Amino acid sequence: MELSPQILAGWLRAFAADIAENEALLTDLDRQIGDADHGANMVRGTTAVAQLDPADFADGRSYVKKAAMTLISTVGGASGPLYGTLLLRLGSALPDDGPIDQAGWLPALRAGVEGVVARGKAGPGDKTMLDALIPAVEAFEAATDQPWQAAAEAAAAGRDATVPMIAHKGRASYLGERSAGVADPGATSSALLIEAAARTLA
Amino acid sequence: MELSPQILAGWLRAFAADIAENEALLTDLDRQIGDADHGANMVRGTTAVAQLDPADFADGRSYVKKAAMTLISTVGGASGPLYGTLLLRLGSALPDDGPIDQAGWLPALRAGVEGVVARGKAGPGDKTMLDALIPAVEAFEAATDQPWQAAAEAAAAGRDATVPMIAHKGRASYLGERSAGVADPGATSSALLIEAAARTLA
Amino acid sequence: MKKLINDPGTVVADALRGMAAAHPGTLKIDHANRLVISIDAPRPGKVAVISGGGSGHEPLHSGFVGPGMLDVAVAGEVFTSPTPDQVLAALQAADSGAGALLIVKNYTGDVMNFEMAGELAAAEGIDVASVIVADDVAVTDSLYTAGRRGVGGTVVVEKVAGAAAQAGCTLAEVTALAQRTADAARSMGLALTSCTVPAAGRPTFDLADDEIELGIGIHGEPGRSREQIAPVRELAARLVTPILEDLDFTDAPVIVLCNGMGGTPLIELYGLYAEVSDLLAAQGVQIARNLVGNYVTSLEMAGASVTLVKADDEMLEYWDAPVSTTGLQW
Amino acid sequence: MKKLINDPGTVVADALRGMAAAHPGTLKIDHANRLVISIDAPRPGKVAVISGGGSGHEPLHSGFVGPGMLDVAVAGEVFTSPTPDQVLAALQAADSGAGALLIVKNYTGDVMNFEMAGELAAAEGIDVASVIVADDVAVTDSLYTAGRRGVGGTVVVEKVAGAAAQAGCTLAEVTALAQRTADAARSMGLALTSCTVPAAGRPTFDLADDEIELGIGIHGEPGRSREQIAPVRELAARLVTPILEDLDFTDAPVIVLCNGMGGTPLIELYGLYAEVSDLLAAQGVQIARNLVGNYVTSLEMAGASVTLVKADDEMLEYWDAPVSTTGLQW
Ligand SMILES: Nc1ncnc2c1ncn2[C@@H]1O[C@H](COP(=O)(O)OP(=O)(O)O)[C@@H](O)[C@H]1O
Ligand SMILES: Nc1ncnc2c1ncn2[C@@H]1O[C@H](COP(=O)(O)OP(=O)(O)O)[C@@H](O)[C@H]1O
Ligand SMILES: [Mg+2]
Ligand SMILES: [Mg+2]
Ligand SMILES: [Mg+2]
Ligand SMILES: [Mg+2]
Repeated sequence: MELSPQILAGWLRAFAADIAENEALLTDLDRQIGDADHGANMVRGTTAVAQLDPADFADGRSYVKKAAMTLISTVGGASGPLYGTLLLRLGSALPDDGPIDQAGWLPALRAGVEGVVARGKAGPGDKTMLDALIPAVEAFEAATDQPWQAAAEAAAAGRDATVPMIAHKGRASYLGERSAGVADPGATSSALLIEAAARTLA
Repeated sequence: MELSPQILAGWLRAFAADIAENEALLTDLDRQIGDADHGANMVRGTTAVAQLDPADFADGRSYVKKAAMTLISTVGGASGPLYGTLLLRLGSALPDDGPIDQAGWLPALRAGVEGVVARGKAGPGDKTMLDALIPAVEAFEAATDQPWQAAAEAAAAGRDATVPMIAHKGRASYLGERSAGVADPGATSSALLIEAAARTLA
Repeated sequence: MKKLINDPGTVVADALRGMAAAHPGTLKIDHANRLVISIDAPRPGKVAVISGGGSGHEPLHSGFVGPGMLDVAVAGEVFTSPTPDQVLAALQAADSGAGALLIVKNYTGDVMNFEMAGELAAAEGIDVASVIVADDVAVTDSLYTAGRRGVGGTVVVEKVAGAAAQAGCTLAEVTALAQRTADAARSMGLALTSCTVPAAGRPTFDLADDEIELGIGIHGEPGRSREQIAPVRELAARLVTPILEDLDFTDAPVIVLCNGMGGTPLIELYGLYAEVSDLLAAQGVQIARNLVGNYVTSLEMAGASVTLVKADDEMLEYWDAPVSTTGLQW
Repeated sequence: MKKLINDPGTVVADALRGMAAAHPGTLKIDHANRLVISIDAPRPGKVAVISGGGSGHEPLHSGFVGPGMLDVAVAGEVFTSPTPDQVLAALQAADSGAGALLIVKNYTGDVMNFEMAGELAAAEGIDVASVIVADDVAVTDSLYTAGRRGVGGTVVVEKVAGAAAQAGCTLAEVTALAQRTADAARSMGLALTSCTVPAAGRPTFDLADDEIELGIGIHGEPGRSREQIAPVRELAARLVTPILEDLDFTDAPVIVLCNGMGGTPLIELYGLYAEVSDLLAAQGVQIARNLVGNYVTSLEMAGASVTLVKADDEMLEYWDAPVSTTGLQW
């Protein structure tokens, strides 16, 4: 696949559409174990990103970097810096231009997820977006065929695996044991991000 | 009947007991067309009156005057000054002592009710306690037999007649036409006062 | 009913204990008579300014006791006028010989109890005047009714009268100014939810999830009409319009109070004020001063009221004068 | 959901319009960046004190902007940390070259967004320090969690730091004092009812008619446990005891904040304070200063929190220093 602002905008606009469709779900998950704003936060940010015109960008990298800055400056909360850092690092690790394959994507995905770890200081099992993102990258790397599809399935499974978890980071951690029983809102939105990639980048 | 502090205390203590029993009703009526405090107000006042020891008083008059002052200094709201004035004027118009009959009671009752009119500037049909008290005095006067019984029946009928009325005085007047459909709380407590008299003074 | 109380019967006494504990340096509390007294009262030569009424409207009146405003606030039971002997005790505590002004909200009970107290005090040789505040345009004014309720305008009357007394005005002067201020005040309120009187244990009225009560009183007395909730832009107009229809506010500087009923957060009150000030500007009303916050409340009721006072130079001067109370300071 | 709003999406912008209309003489509003700026900022030579966070906690932070407290408050969406560029704009608006202190409540989002802004500002040559307030004892503190939330103690940190900056202290001095104050603060809260986030449209949690949530957060995050409602005397003990277990407050003067969550009337807050002050006296805690009212709220939530700050002479001196904001004045 050719790496272009248009292709990448296709991904993030699909993500924005999925977020809009799932706003109520994301808010309701956050209402149960957080502060009921994850839906509104993500809609605000992804709507702004979807309004970026890919034609304004010279290459995929600069488009993704602008998308990241847009998230950082519109989302707020915990998810703004985290999704922003994810895309910022991912964009920086993308090749300049030209065709991209599984081997080309892998370091970019890894850099993005490592950025989330560095920014938020959470790890696997803390009941955060990382519980969708880390398995997604691992599945992407391990896949012999259709790596995006494998990543999307792993992200969804990772999201579901957050249900019984007790949160250690973010607002849900204040609940202690009462945080179990509900999927993490950020893991749920992250699974949407990878699923949108599987539909648009595969 | 002999006019004594004991006899009069019998009346007002019976009234206090009836008020206590009907506190929730009085509050609920006032909740619907006022500010939900008539029950608490009347309980506070009549409880204090019931604690007066009739043995401390030289005559019926001074007992009633003290009961009036007790109501004035414990009830507050509209009902405090009105019930206080009622008893103050009634007490002042009682004969010094000795036996009392229908003819003896009539000017006292009339003075009391006129005191309420003077203090509150309401009249018949304004949906206030006067709609129980005025018919009670008229029936008392007109009765050829058992005047207290006649007064009690008239007070109860007067109370019931307040249901369809539109209030012109007191807090219920703010409701305008929406004040119709509920008995006036003050008329309801006043009917209890006259009914207690019929049981204790007849 | 869920409240932070010990018992419905001790709500007022407990709050006064709290005030005593919180403000020992500035307030004296007479627990027996339920008076909140300024530490410097009585002040020789100064007219005493006294107000009071049922409790449940805090900071009114106890939060307005202090230099530049009230000398004493008299606390009745929740939503119940205090008794004459409480008010008499307040007059005795505050009078320095220069006389006392009673600021009374226009409710049958308050008017009668304060009136009786005034008669008792006069008999003791205290020079007593009183001003009745009746600013609620939700209520039709008529000789044949109890008249309009006293609501938000009371704060402005208390501030202006208190400052005039502080400045050394005579009882006649303070009274005339307070009366002029009361006459120039108009208010209108609405409720989103009912309050619950502790002794009643249940909400005074029920509103559906999409209903508001327009023209609500500060004791949860129902208002003019029950309506559908609407954007605050429209609700602001429902409050402002009847006020402007009642009195011309375009020919003088105006003091505006955007007041919360107790359960509405400040973020919404500022949102309401944004609409109110836009509406007033569009109608040619010049806002000279404003106050946004909870000043005359109705327990935990959600809702708000708007008060306009048509001011003159003297009112503005006394409005601006320093005040040092727990509820208002500048 | 019934609120005095135009639209869930415009709540913060509408409130800022209202603040602009209400306080033109004392506050500047940057609507694009959602900043509430003191009219006198930046002041040459003065350290800038800046705070901010999600909206819905008013008067925190916007109500504490003015001489003697904050130079700028940064308003996020309801319950959502502001973004780094908002905070950067605040730093640019307030820095006079003397540097700026960011006072940040300890929530993952706030910490990250303010941190990013600090990095951006440092790159522009602005001297930035920050202090994290984490005073909520309801949350177990641990290296492996997000740590304690910042709640009521924030008011005291903002007051003390603001006064120190006003007095001419350097950034290092203001920061050290603010950090010491934050370290000395402990809080605990409870809710009787939930708040409703406008964008969510329904209550964050449901409580039965006889239940309270103990250890509630100011965003409606659930607390330690759900319990039966009890007399305020007992509830006061449930708030005070975990605070005293966490830190010894018997060996220094203490600043006490008895704070309403937004929907609880003042009459109840004073009733709570009566019990709190009795309990503290019985435990040998000496209350040097107190504040009773709505300071750090959670929209219309009914409930209250208690904050204790173990003070030293410097903290008390700066606590007592004059302050002139819409939410605190003396
Ligand atoms: N330290 C962290 N590391 C990774 N993800 C985190 C961290 N803290 C929170 N999150 C994610 O952010 C989500 C919440 O985002 P959001 O509700 O938008 O922000 P906030 O918690 O500030 O209200 C959580 O569900 C979680 O997935
Ligand atoms: N002007 C008046 N004249 C006679 N009775 C009145 C008047 N105003 C009010 N009342 C009576 O007082 C009753 C209300 O008493 P209460 O609830 O105790 O006082 P408040 O109205 O001050 O809350 C009314 O039901 C009515 O009967
Ligand atoms: Mg959230
Ligand atoms: Mg009543
Ligand atoms: Mg009453
Ligand atoms: Mg949030």
